[in-house]
Amino acid sequence: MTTDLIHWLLYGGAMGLIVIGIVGVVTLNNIFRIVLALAIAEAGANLLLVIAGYRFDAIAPILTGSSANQLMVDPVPQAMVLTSIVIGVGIQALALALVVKVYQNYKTLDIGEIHQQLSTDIDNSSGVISLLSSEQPAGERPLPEPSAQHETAQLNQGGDK
Amino acid sequence: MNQLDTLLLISLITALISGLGRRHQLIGWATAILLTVQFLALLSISSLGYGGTVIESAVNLTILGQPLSWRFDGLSWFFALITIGAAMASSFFAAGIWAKKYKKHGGNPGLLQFAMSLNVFTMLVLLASGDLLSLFIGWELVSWASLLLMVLAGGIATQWGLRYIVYATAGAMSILAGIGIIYHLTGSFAYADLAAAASTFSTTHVVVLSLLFIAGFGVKMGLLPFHLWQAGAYAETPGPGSAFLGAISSRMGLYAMLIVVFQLIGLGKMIAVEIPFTFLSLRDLLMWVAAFTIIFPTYTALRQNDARYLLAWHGIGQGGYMMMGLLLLDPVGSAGGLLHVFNYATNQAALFLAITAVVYRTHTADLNRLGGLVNRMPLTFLVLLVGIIGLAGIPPMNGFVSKWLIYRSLIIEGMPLLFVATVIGTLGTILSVYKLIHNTFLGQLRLEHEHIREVPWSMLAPMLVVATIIFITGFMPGLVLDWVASAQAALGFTPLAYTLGGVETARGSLDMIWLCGVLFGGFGVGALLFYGGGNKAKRVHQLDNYAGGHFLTADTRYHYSNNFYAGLMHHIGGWYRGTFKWLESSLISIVSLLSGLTQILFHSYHPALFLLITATLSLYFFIG
Amino acid sequence: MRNVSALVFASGLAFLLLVITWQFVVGGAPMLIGEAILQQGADKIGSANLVTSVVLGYRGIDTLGEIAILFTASTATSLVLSSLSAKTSSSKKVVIRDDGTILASSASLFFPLLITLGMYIILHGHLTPGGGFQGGVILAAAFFLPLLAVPGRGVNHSGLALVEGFAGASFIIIGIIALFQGNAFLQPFFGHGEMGSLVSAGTLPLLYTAVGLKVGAELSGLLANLAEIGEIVPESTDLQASSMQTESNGS
Amino acid sequence: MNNIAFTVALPLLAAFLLPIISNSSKSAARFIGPFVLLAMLGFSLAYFNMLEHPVAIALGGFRPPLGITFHLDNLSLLMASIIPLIMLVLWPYANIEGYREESLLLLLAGSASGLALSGDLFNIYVFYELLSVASFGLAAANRTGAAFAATFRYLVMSGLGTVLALTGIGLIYTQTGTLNLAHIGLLASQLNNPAGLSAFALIVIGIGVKAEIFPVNGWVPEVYSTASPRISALLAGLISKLAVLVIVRLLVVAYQGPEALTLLLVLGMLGIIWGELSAWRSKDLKRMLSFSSIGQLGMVLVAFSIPGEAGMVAGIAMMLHHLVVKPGLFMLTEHWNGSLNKLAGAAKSSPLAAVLFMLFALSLIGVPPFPGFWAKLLLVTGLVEANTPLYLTALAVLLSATVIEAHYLMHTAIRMYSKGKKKQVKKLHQTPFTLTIISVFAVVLITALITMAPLGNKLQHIAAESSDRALYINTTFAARHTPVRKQISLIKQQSKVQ
Repeated sequence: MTTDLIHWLLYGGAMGLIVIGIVGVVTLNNIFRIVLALAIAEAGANLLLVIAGYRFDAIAPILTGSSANQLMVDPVPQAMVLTSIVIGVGIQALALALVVKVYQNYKTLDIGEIHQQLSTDIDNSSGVISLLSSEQPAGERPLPEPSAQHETAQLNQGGDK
Repeated sequence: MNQLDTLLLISLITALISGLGRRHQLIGWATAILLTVQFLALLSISSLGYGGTVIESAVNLTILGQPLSWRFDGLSWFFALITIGAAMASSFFAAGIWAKKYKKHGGNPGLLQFAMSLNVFTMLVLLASGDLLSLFIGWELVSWASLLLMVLAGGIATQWGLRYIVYATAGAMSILAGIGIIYHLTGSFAYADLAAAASTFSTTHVVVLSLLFIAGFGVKMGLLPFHLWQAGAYAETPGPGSAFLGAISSRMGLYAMLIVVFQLIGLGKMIAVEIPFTFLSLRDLLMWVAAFTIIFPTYTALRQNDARYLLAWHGIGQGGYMMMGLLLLDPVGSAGGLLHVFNYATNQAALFLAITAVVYRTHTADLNRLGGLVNRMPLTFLVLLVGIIGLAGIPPMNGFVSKWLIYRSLIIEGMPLLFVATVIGTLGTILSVYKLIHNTFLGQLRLEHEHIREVPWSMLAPMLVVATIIFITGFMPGLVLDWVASAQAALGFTPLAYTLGGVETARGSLDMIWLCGVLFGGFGVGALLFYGGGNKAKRVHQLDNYAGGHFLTADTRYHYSNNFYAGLMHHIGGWYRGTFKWLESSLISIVSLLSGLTQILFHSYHPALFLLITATLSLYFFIG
Repeated sequence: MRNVSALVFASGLAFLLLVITWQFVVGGAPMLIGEAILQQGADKIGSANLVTSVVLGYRGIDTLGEIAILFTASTATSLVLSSLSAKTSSSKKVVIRDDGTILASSASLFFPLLITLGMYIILHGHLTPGGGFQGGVILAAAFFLPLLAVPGRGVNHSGLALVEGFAGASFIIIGIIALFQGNAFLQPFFGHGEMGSLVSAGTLPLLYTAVGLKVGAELSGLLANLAEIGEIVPESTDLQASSMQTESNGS
Repeated sequence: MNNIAFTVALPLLAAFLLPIISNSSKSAARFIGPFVLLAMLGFSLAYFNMLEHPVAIALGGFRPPLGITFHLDNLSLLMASIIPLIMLVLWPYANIEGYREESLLLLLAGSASGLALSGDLFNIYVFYELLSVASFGLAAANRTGAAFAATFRYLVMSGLGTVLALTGIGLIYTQTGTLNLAHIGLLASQLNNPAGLSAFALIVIGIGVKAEIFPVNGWVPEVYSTASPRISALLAGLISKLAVLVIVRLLVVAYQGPEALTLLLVLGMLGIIWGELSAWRSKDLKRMLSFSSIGQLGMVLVAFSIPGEAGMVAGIAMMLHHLVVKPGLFMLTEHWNGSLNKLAGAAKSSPLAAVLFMLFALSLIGVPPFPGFWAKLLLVTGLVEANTPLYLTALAVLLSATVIEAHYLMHTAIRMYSKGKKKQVKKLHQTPFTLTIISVFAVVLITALITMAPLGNKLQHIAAESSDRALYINTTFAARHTPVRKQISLIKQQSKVQ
């Protein structure tokens, strides 16, 4: 019973954190909150790793005089989690720097507005009116107008204009 | 290094030289002469045209474990002869005075010559292919080389070229799928393995493979639902290029289809394949496709007011005759189909060159703005006349022979409905070529054409040579039937029993020498009567006319050419052409709609949602 | 719509993930390599803290990658932020706000304590829980504290760069020295020493020192970079400049 | 001395020291990057030549399942040699503003070779993260508002992806208790259950963010349109392939069952459809190329989903082909950019670039005899050989997509060659080497075309080697540089390699 409860708590907690993080990223509009949601999801994944190395009634894997023959938990996931936390810190720092710059440029933290302005920027820089407008696309149909045939006839056959 | 390798090497060198020297003034002549050398090299293996054995190329490659080989047989030789011949005529035509004027108006004659010689080389590679893989490589090379020829005029031509390449790629992919399936079934790309394994294929495989290959190769032939690209793409090419493309380019589709579908998979099997809910077999279906390919494009040609488009639409229709003849599978019909390849190539080359000559002088191909040129350009008129007689299949020109063989075979095989269909097609041909010659050369001369002259000899000579060939091979079809018979033998058909003047079978014979003798005898008698019986003719100036008591000046239009056949077209209508256009544009609309949806997806500002959905669905896929 | 579908799919995902994990037994993971390391880790490396043997020994290259990530993040952050600091440096108000004497003096009081604690944790990483990362973070905190207390005070970036450069380089160089001794890259050398003593476990303490300094310098740099942004209310001149830049670069 | 570790250590070392060096001498700092890349190239090529059969190298000198191993076979060494090569070609020699971009590029190179060589799941994750962070920095290096916003969105997607991948790794570790790929391969039977397959799915989707797998590739058009062409070339050409390589390794060692392949096949198929259709609809060159890149990676994925050696050889061929062609095409956008409508007359203003565009486009479509054709042929035969309805559907999708691809690429080419107003084509501020760089890719393509026969044999050899699961496992467990050879009693399962 207790094992079941612990099981649910641990695995449910880890998976819950991951899912909460993902839902946060999907549903939140504020980009700062999105960064936080990402951190929550990372925490969930880290928790899953730690659980993987857990065993009951075991001590930390540090050899001291008294711990000679005692059961120890798995040191590998601990090392992995250490690494992944540090990685997470680096990514979050970069994300925050980007949040700051995005805010300075677009004066908003709303992901929807940012996306709109970004699309406009890209469209402007490439000289396209809008991605979803009805302007001639790359694979537009090459149906020549019948009326144009006669005009070009002279050019192609080497005739005078 | 045998003669085949020599031929291919010369062809490659021709392409390279004309490519590298395409800015040089004399490159036109150099290309033409090199093409002549190719022609001679081809003649050195002319034993193939007279029942000789297959020549294997010494070049063999193995790439990714797949051997590639090349070889030439009677069929390849027959097609190669037409290819190089057409290229020679076009190249000589384009090399001289024509090039100067073309260049003056911003064209690049060197590029045109390069494109033609490249096309010749790629076509020879295709014709020489010795396994399915080299066939596909050759096929794609031909496709892309002809794109170069089609788009080099710029302007509207590039749009037609683009349309062509989309159709061609679709065809090529269909072929690739077919080749892939064959590879799966036989474990190799070799012809021999396919031929050996073909008898074990299940009906489903035969049907799927045949449809894939016929659709793929049919695109280049302009078989019915896939024909929309062809007329414009051929017509908008600079004149000599049109002549070359019209003469031979789409026949490459026929060649490949003959090799794969007729020879290797075996068309005989298709007779056995019944189409559900109909009385038709798969072959009957194809024959009806061929019949409609004859009729619809021919009547579309009738509507054209641009001489080049009119001819190009005919090119599609005439392909139907060849297909029809070969689908008959008997010696007479298949000989008719193959012979028509040769005959049609000569006719189309002559016609396109003649029209180009007219455009050279008048600067227009618009049939509503021409007329009465017969006195100004008599030799061009003669060439055009010979060409249209051939195209319409009227004696004594060569087109009659091949069409006669096809009609004869249709009757022998007991297919009256198809016979009627082809006759309807021929009727359309006659009407439309009459429109062509009437609107250009007959009737009233336009004021602005008052002072034009015959085209220079550098252009006339190739035209006249082609016209002579049309007449001679019409007079003595046995010359060509020699080659046709060995091509038939290479394909595995029973060769036709032929004579110099025609055919001699138990169920019908034709002797063109006799027929021509009667015909010219008749003409001679007529001439005797006319000139001997008091020639009352009086030469007047072409503009010296009056009607209803009123003198007519050149600016009064009494020559009926505008909207020719309006009444007829009113009855026929253009519904069929609209159908195919509608098909095409609805396909494109579907793609457009789908692509709009995909863009919306990429435009969504929450891509993370897709990640969530994908993760959930794929986990569900594994767990659920 | 988006939220509804997100919730639907997320609950589906949560359900599926729980279905997967339901078959796992807590505390019953196979631990194949973990068990092996527990058994022979002490003999092979000589570090009392087996996690440290994994971090620096068995998975040393992971740690190299990890400090490289921190370095990359810091470089990328300063690259991202540099346009701002370059532009506003002239117009920035160089007013050093003093947030109170108590804060300032306690910050300077804690500074040596934190440094000592950080170095202690770094140097005992192979013996006790802790190590380069934990100690490095404390070091960074020591340097960040004055920044919090007295915002606007500059940070010696070139000094930080020097530390992080050499610390990172020495980690790799220790690994390469092992190579030149005929061992594998990052293989511990120098002998095991007596387990439990400060000088033991071969090169591990050296590596951890390098990691500690690197992490400390890296995090200080990152925090300083973020702190130097100041108020993130966009200035109108800056906006115009950046939008002009957008146009000129983008087109 | 196993010096392959230098391909990772050297660039990282140089990147660490670059700020210090550039403080003292700017000119010295400029030479370090190319020099280090040359050294990396030397090390990997030296191994490439020596290699007769695959070897594994235990880093840190620990016996394989415990320590981290680098797996050296033809495939990983090929990638490890291509990385410095491409970086050398795309290195910003002329327009270096500061050391930071250079530093990030070196970090990218180091992590990329680590990713190519590593034989440890968590190590792969670490290098993948390093690669990601470096690519975020590079994507934002333009420092425009749009670049920041696009990079942020990229970062969030990528971050979510790595969370999923880490979850997947956690699930694998929970089940097998090991991280070494070869050891996982040994225990593959334990992973052939819903939990194991789910772990695979999570890793595929997570890593797939960088591999431009549908539908987690929403960042692609944005980042490629806002980053500089060199970076886009690098991301589309190199980085995406390395991410695919990770998936392939996992597939070979542990997931040879049909379910995992089906997932890849379906994702790849959707990627082809979506990518090519969007490219067909796009209106500017950069986005067209980005979408086409998505489609191409879909084809790569479809190729790898074919079971056995046939899939491997097709996949590697598609991968290498795209690796050469896409960077070349992206570099062209340094020449012309912007709306396709304004490309008219581009061929007149720079004829060589237009010819190169044609060359790349033809190879991309798969016109024989260009290398793209052979790759596509391998893919087609592989799909037909697999011969299930799903694979045949994929074949149909692939072939129809090629038609669409031909349409938009040729339409663009024809626009370039059509006559246009003179001032319409904007020539961008370009570095002097742009055309040279594009030509390098073209020369590689043409060389591949000429040497197709020996190249094909080599390719088949590589594929045979890298699709051999038992070989991979044996190689790893025979890793060199394991001075301590104690018996590890706990690893019982390894006695029999399946």
